Amino acid sequence: MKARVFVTLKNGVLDPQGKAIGHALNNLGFDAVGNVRQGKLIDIELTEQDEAKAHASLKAMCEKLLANTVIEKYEIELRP
Amino acid sequence: MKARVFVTLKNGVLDPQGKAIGHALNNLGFDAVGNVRQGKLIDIELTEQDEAKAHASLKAMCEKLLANTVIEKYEIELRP
Amino acid sequence: MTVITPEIVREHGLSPDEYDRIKQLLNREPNFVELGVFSVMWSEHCSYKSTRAHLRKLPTTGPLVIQGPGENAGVVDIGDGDAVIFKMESHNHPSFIEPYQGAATGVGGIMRDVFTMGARPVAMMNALRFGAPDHAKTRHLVSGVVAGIGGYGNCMGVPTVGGEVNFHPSYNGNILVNAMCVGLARTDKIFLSAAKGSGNPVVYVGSKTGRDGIHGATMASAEFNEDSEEKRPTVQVGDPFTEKLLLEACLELMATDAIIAIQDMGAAGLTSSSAEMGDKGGSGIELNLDRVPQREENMTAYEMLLSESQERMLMVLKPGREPEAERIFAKWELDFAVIGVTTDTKRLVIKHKGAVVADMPITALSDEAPVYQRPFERKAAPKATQPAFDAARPVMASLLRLIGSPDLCSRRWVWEQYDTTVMADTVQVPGGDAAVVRVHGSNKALAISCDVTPRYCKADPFEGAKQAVAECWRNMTAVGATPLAVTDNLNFGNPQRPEIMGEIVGGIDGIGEACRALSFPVVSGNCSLYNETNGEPILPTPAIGGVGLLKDVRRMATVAFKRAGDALLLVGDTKGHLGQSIYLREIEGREEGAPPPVDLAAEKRNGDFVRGLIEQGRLDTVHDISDGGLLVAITEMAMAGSIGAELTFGDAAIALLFGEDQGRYILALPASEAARVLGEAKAAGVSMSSLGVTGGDRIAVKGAGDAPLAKLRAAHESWFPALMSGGELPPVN
Amino acid sequence: MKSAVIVFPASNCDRDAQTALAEITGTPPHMVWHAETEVPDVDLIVIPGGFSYGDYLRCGAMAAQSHIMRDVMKKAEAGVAVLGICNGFQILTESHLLPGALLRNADLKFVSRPVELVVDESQSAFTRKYSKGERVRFPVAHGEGNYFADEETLNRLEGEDRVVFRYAPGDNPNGSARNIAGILNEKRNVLGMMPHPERACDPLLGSTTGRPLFQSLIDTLS
Ligand SMILES: Nc1ncnc2c1ncn2[C@@H]1O[C@H](COP(=O)(O)OP(=O)(O)O)[C@@H](O)[C@H]1O
Ligand SMILES: [Mg+2]
Repeated sequence: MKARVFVTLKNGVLDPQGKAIGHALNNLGFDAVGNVRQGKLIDIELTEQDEAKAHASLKAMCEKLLANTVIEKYEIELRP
Repeated sequence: MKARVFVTLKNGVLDPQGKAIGHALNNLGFDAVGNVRQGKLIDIELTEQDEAKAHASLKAMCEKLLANTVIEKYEIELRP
Repeated sequence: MTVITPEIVREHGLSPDEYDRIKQLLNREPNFVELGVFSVMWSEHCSYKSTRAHLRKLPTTGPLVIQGPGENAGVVDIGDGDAVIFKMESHNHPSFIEPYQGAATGVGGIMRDVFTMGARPVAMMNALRFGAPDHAKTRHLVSGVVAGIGGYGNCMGVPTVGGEVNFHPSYNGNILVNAMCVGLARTDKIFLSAAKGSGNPVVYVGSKTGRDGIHGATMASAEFNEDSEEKRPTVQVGDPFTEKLLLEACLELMATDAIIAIQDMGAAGLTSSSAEMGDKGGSGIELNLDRVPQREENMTAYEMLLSESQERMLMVLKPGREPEAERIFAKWELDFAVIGVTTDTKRLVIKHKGAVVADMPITALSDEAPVYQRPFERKAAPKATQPAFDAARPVMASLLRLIGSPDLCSRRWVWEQYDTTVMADTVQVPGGDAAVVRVHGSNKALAISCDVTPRYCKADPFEGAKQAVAECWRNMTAVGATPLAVTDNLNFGNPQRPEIMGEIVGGIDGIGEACRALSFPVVSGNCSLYNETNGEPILPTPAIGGVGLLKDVRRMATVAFKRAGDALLLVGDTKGHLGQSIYLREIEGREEGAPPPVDLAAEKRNGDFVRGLIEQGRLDTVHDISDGGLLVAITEMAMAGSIGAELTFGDAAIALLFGEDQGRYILALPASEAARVLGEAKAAGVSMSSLGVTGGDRIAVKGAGDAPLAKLRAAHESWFPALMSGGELPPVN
Repeated sequence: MKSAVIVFPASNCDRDAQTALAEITGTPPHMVWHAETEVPDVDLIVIPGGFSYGDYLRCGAMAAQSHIMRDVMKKAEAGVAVLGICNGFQILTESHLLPGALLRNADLKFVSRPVELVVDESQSAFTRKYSKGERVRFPVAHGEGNYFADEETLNRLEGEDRVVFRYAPGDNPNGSARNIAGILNEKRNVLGMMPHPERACDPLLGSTTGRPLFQSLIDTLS
């Protein structure tokens, strides 16, 4: 089974990178671009076959390592 | 309109971060974890209303700035 | 089995003649794998086929030289059982294609060259050349290259302590990224690459092999054209984390006596490292590719042999020592695999999936590689007549323009992205004449500098190369160090063009002459040729990286003025040579004339005198005069110390203030001492004169007005940030 | 004073900390490999700077999960002094021994230069040899030193006098909230800071204003 984990900054946490990208896009003439936020995605291959178990295990990975929940939130997407 | 852009390393390009994350997850006891690859996600708010136009514009942003097409590939997801 | 057509041979960068030679050496047609191996081993990058005959003319020995060119890096004795090990290498083409990763892997590669010999890297330098500041790609390349150098070096925990940055349109399509690594080892713990003996295990350590940079070595030897940007997937990604582990693991194993030979896998990876080890050891090597740790599936023998995956090493161990070595690499979580054995056949034999896929005599790959006496034309040296200039231009306005110009402005934007002080031994950070790094736990220190003035080399390759060596020697001297030896990085265009070959030959001869005269032998180096885009070559750029020794780091000089009221003395003759000067280019808008000639005897006499004063503890403030001339040098000293200067010349002529005559230094020292020093100089036959006195908050030249330091500093510091933030740049002529 | 320096894969200021501690305390510190499970019995644990695990994923995230950090947490809880410098500070926030997080520098570039700091709190085991308001000069060298915490946490840190070092006004190299350069935990025995006091202990290297930090610890702990 494959999973994709999205880790993004919580609202209210400033994102200098996102800001810089937004700025650069505007400078390149992309005027329609408003707010930009950057996050991480992590693609994980799992030998686990059971969806529920995989989900629980991914949640534990996020809480323990993949996200810093002081500043980040996460979403898990299973791609069987 | 909102868009999410995924930027990931092309196949075959070494991903030191992904490797280290996979290793760390194994060390934490997540034995089911195999290959791990890390990428970026970029959330963009757009004033553009037309889907086709938004898509074309996002593609241009990726080619010009968001992805380093020497080593990275990208996917675009519109979230109207 | 791929049939080898002339087309395939050409794609491998081999000429029809070279291919015939391969058939002769093998007594048969090579197979595709063997062709790949020959193509990288016989590439310019690995074989030095255009330059080898000329490089032999360089002086490479000296009483302190332990190892000259031929190994991974040069080794020089610095006393007390310590040795300094250093080398410079280019990563030009990869950095143009992908600046961050290209520069990063360049840093990683040169560090491996140094620690593979048993040294702990203690300092990094970088010599960078970019295109015109307003060229569309320049800003992107500068930011990527600098971030890449920092990204790798900072993670390794090795301070990056200096370098050079130039801008010139000739580098628009061919930037230069030359990185130098300096390491320290004990003289009785130096590791070489000769795989001696037969029946010894050949061991692979480090990262897994992927399809990275296949044909990178061949690419580095081919001229750029419009579609080489298509060769993109050959880019390698650096992994400084793994390299740091590899460094620590190698040093840990080196503390034992298990290693017979060790060699990093650089350009052309497994192929060149095994061939070189076998060649130097006079032995054969047999490898079984099935045992190579692999990152990707279904890799062919061709791909594995030519892969340039980074952070890998090849070692030959004493038989039976594998478990001990494996334990160390396991501790550092690195791959470890016995992939072969040394033999007495002098052949490189490669097995894959149960079959022999390549079998070649090692000498055919190395000794028998072609050496060319390429035809060359050395153009006549330009006439040393003074170029025309407007003698009525206001001096201070010109000074302000120069001090804020692309080649003379502060490089702070660059070096603040490098960890300059990690390892807690950096005594002089960037901004001075030479970086100074203490030998840990002692009062000795190394002085390091990288120098070359490409516009001089273009006008006159011989004099320009001499000047590069002299300036490097002078920079070591200016901090009080005794120059020890140099490494070089010879960056030129296409050697198959006689005029470019003439620049190469002239450059090498110039380096040779200066190094001989200054007892400054060349102990390592690197050539990067084919730096051309669509037939436009770069300026000839033979970068010189020098290392010197301060016996007592407490007796050292820096450029900053330290006291108001010090007397300013000028060492060396000032004739006002404006040919090829920055003044001529930036103010008059012309690049013309001959470069300033270097009188090597005067250079040595003046330098030895200045160094003597520093060593005696009588002099702590020195700056050599280089780009921009006398007034620029004084201004740099004033800005560094936040103390101004008042200068009195008999005749404040533009040529005297901005000419770039060689062999000169400015000294600042208390007035009472100055009188004595003037007397001693006279007795020693060293030309010396008084310039004025330090003090105040401006640079004032009698008869030519003054300029406030604050204004000069603003100009000096603002150009680079303005370039990088995309702000308005001051006009360039 | 007995001390220990924790070494992670790709720590790189471990030797700098070792050198400063050996010289100033007169006793070489224990160098403790991350895979070990227990820190020896010491008065001070230093988590040095560097790029543990390559700074991959997030700076300090993987080191925070290591075996040895479990024991460091236990010892910190028991009152042993812990000093995290640079990457060490990141590891301490990632292990929640200190509040907040260190984000990418506001201008997105690695920054390496001397900075001027103001000692904002001298009533601590780490700073008693300084006086409040004193200016010191330490090098910084980091890409992610931009201190972030929510307003409530920041107010609390200030209210409890737990902000020990601040970047002098106008010399904030990374965009840190309220110019914060170093903070204490609630029990005041754990200090995390981005600047490098261990690189400011030798006159040859330009500044000795880091020495009083180690001398404060000697005074308090021996
Ligand atoms: N790429 C770089 N990285 C670090 N330091 C640099 C770099 N380029 C220039 N510098 C530093 O800026 C200062 C001025 O450089 P340069 O004008 O080339 O010196 P010099 O004329 O004495 O050779 C030197 O201290 C040098 O080390
Ligand atoms: Mg100089």
